[in-house]
Amino acid sequence: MEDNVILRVATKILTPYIFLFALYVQFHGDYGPGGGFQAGVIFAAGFVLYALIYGLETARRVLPLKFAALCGALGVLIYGGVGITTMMKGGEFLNYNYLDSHNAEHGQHLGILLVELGVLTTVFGVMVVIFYSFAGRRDIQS
Amino acid sequence: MTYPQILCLIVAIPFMGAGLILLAGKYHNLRDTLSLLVAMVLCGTVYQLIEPLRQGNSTQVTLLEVTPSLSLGLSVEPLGLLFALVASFLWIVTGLYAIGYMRGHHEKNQTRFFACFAIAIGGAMGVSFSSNLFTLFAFYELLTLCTFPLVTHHGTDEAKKAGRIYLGILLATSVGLQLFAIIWTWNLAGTLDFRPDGILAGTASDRVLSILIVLFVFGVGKAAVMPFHRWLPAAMVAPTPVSALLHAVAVVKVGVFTILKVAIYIFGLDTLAQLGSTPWLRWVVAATIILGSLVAFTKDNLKARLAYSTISQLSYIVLAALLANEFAIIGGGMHIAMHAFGKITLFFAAGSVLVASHKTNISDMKGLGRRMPLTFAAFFVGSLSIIGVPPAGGAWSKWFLGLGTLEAGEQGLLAVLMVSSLLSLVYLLEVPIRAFFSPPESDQEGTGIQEAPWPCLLAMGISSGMTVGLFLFPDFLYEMMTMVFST
Amino acid sequence: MMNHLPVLQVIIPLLAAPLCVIVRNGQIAGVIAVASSWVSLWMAWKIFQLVQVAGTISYNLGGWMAPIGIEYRIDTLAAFVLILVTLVGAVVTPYAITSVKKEIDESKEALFYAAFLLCLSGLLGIVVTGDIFNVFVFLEISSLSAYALIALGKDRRALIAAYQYLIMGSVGATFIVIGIGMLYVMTGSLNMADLAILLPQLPSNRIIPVAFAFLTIGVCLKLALFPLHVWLPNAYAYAPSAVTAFIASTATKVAIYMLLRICFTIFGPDFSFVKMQLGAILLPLSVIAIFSMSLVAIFQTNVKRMLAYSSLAQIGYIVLGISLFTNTGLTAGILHLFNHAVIKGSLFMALGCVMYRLNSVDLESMRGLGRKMPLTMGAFLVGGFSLIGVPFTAGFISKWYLIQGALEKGLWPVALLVLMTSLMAVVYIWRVVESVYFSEFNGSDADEITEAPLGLLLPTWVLAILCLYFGVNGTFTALAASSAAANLMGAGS
Amino acid sequence: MNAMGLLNYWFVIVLMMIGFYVLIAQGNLVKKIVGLNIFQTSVFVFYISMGKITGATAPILDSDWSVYSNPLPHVLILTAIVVGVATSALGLSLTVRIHEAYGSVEEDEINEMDE
Amino acid sequence: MLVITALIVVRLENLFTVAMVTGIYSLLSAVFFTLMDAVDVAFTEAAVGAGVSTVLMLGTLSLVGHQQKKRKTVQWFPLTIVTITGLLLMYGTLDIPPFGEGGNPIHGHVTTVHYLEESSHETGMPNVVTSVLASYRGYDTMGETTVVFTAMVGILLLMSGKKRKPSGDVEGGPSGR
Repeated sequence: MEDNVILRVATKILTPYIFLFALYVQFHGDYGPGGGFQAGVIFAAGFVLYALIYGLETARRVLPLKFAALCGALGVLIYGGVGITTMMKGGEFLNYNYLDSHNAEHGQHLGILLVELGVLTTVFGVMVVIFYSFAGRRDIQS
Repeated sequence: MTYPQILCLIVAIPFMGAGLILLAGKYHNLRDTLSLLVAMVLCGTVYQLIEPLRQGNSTQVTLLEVTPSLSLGLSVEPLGLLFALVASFLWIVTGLYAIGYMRGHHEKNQTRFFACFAIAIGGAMGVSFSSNLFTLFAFYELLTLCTFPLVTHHGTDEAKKAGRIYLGILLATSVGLQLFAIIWTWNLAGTLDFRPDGILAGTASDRVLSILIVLFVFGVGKAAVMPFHRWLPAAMVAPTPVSALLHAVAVVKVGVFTILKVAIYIFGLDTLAQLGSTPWLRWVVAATIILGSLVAFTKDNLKARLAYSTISQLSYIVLAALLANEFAIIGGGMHIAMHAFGKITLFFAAGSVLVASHKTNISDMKGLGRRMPLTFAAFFVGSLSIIGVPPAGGAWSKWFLGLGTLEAGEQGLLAVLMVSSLLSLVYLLEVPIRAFFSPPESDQEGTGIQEAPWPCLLAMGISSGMTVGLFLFPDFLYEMMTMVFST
Repeated sequence: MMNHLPVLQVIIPLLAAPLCVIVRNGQIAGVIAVASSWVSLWMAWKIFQLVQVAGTISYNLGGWMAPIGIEYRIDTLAAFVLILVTLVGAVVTPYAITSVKKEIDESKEALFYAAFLLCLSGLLGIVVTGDIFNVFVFLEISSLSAYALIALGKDRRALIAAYQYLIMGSVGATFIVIGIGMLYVMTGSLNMADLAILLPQLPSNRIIPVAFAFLTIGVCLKLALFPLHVWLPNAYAYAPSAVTAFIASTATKVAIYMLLRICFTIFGPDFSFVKMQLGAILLPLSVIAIFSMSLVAIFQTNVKRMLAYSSLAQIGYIVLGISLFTNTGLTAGILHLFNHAVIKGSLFMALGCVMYRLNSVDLESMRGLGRKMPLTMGAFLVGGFSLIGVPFTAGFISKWYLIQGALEKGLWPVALLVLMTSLMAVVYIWRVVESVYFSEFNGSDADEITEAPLGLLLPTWVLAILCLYFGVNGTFTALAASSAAANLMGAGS
Repeated sequence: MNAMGLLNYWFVIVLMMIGFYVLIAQGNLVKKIVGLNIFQTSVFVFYISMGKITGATAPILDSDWSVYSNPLPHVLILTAIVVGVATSALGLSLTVRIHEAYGSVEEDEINEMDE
Repeated sequence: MLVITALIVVRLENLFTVAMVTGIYSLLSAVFFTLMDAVDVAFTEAAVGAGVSTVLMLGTLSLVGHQQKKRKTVQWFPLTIVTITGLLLMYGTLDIPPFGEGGNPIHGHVTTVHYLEESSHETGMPNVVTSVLASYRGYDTMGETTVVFTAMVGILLLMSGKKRKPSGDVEGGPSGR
């Protein structure tokens, strides 16, 4: 379906909004439902849509498998990194209060934000990787 | 050199010897001389222990604490020392013999052979000086494992089959029954040390202890009490020096020695004598004595016949343990030595015949006596000792055993001893008689069979000499055995 | 930094994993893996010493007091198991560097190490945590990585094995989740210590026993207690050597640790053994396991499978010790948990060396190998004797305690059975020994087969020597085990 | 009310068991994974229903609400869902590999091939 | 409703439809979650259960073929196991705290109270779920992230690289059974 103009155009228009929505979910997580995980999934979904329409190759060019895998690893590192930082600052592992030396609440905010970011990165990366490896399998098989 | 150091050294020497032998593997002469030297050094060191013991000095060495409850310890007591002396001395002789035999017979992987041999002796030393049941058991198993390569030495399927029987029976009995008995003992007495008057006295009901002694008697498979005797004939596929030292002296004697130790130092003679199961257990053993002799009759293969004779002789000593009185124990202890010298002589002779004439069956030995007189003379002397008639040492041990049976009020058993002596008289003396007095078969007229290699002859000379010597001067043995009770 | 040890213990390998993925280079990843595993061994040792002096350590993650936050809680038992897991990890990772080159195509090496480290950290996480839901999370980390690792075996059957393991494992995990849910709904708490306080206060009801049942069944699936063992033999037989060595000696052990935690720490011995009569259920099961599995092992021709079945039997021994529900029995169980891990580790690693040269661990193809690979086979021999329980090997000591425990309870038939089955062990080990030492090499490429490379031999021998060491000087392990046992028994009363 | 609630729980249990059955009884490897999904999802339902308080609202603090349902089960389930999907993803990829190696995803056929 | 869909799944032979129905199943449960005030969960379930899983299923099916082999309808042994488990659960739930009551232990327990009352000023998060998820039980979430990562590593290990030929046992020899 890679030569279907309507779809291509539609995707072009849609994809940014999907990403936008994902970001909304990510940051609105503190107030309403949502958070890193859902956001990551949506992000991935958007990208997958793109890949479906423009073909795996194009998608691979935009975002190589290596990079996706890198995201997957990076997210965990971010998460752990926050923990290590709090430790360095003298708190327990993942004790966000220590992130902001003056105001514990800000620390919490910051911590949660970063952590959610980590989750987002990982989930996004992983989802894409999974998609690639399943979709990629087909061309190997045939 | 302090006393404990000597003790550790004794156990260490054979293992070091094994190492040296492996290193010297390539150079045969060096290797063989080494094994002889090690044997002499060992015997010498063991001899060092006699004096201190006479002064009643018997310290105990704890090598290491395995767990809070188990420890590896050594100590000297007369019985063990006696056994150690015999074994280490005969190692020299056998070493001498083995050199002649293995070369005359062109055996393969001799290095492995001599190394395992040394380790086996180490195991025997460990057993004889062990200060608690755990140590004894450990060395006992070591002995089992390191003799396996010796039994399967030829690597033929027959040898392997024999090896399986050997290992199977010995491990099955030791792990299945003996270890169980040991752990049970620990559970009852809270210790495994050998104490002069036993550790089990009054710890449990007569029934439990009765079961326990049964477990021990059958669990010590090396004592070859029927029905766990099959491994011994099986082991005869090994080269003759192995059969001679290990399966007439070291291994089997370790078995009976263990039983003696258990009887004296674990149960304590008084307790043992009172047990409900002892009387009928004596008869089980007596049955082995008779059956062993009877089976020996039926065997035409010389080594097999000797094997069964060994089985029956071993049960003499087990019986001694079970009679559980002073005379019997003295007899049993002496018999360890006497039978050792006698039987080893017989095996040497059998081996020499094999080397010189490649004959294994008695029926083929007609007239060989003329060609190899010394060999068969030695065989004759050995036989006398086994039968127990002067001027051979066996007479003394059997005498004390007899006294022991009467002391225990078991006239029936005395009869058993007599009968089996008669039987052995017949099945042993048949051999030299055939050899000397029956006409040689025609086919061997041409073939130039003559005496075995000189090391073999020398070895035979020494051992048969000793058998006679022990008849004339038994007082050392006697002294040792009486010490068992004085300490 | 010292007071952060509990969490670092888990975090360091856990964060090393993504690093491995990022560097994407086999060698570097290998180095990272080795380094982190050694560090965690060191930390485990430190923690052990700490626990010896300071008693149980607790660590509040995120600075939230338990039960509000998640708590790490390390007592003697945990510290002991930590040492075991990290020890095996620290030995196997260097081993993997060489063996992986042979068995896994190069592009995947880095990923392999990542998965390996994840598995390690997952197991560690299970051991240290004091929060029951956290157990589930880390259980999944270790399991998922284990599935993947097993599926890497060359033989295509490895895939099936991994799949089976995945299904069984997930069922187990889900059962555990259900159990946790029931505990939670009754108490509203997820913290083990808190649960231990709350549960006895509850009026007697029907839901807690059910929860107990689900938790135990779930765990028993993981530890492959007969009859829930079907996934194990194939998994061990077809996984890559290093993986088998690691998983065989740690995964099931940690599962057993979980069992202990559930029975003793959470529900308390009184509930589990007096009210639920767990002992009465486990005892026959373990006895059957010991006997039948040893029997099956005798008839295996693939040595790896043989050892897999023997593992099942050995697990039986451990559970047997636990089910005796006496100090001695428990000590025996924990002791054997440790010793058996070391033993099986050395055995499987030795087989790995054989695999490396022969591409097969079949009884036939190993004939006469004793001359070709003396050192490898020497290690195997040591491990084998230890498995049998020859004096002065680790196996002897744990069996000694086990039989003591059985006799204390007056269960002398059980004691006899243990001895009899160790004779069966003699049989199957001896089949290997005979074909290796007492029969001629019959392979075509007789001269190409040589001793395994040093990279494999050294780690193998480290464990082999430990087998002997803990057999000759069992005081350390024995004391640790007995104090841990005393802890557990004391937990309830 | 209680009967009603009990009924609710029992429905959940029925669901679980359906999933469980599919998981262990089906010979098709994909179907097994489906079963696993259903099994786990129903466990989630079980958790969530225990957190519900009638007349309460979602645990998002708000001035004009006082009663909130219990947030903790939600958190646990969030985690569990993720774990679940991770597992099934791995399971499915295994299935694909098995299909490549054996050309089938039916358990019995595969076992025959290895006999 | 859920039950029906679930049953459909069991009966169906065509795996594509199975996948679809499973998706529907997840959606339904998502709806259920919303009814139960678990909006986050509902959201996630919708995204993951209905979205990701279904896509995965379809992806797999397109690789392994979608017609399930016919076999005898009911296996008794699994059925018994399942029934026993189910009955066990039902037996247990007889004593479960009444559904939807505020007084149940889980609502009374210190943790819940703490979350609902302290969260706002301890973390400044109105959405308690998020605060618990990311802060109070942040470590669990880290574990969760790791699980996802693990899955990725596993899938890469399995799926990346060339397709290996269906190989018999490389080990050689009769290693079967």
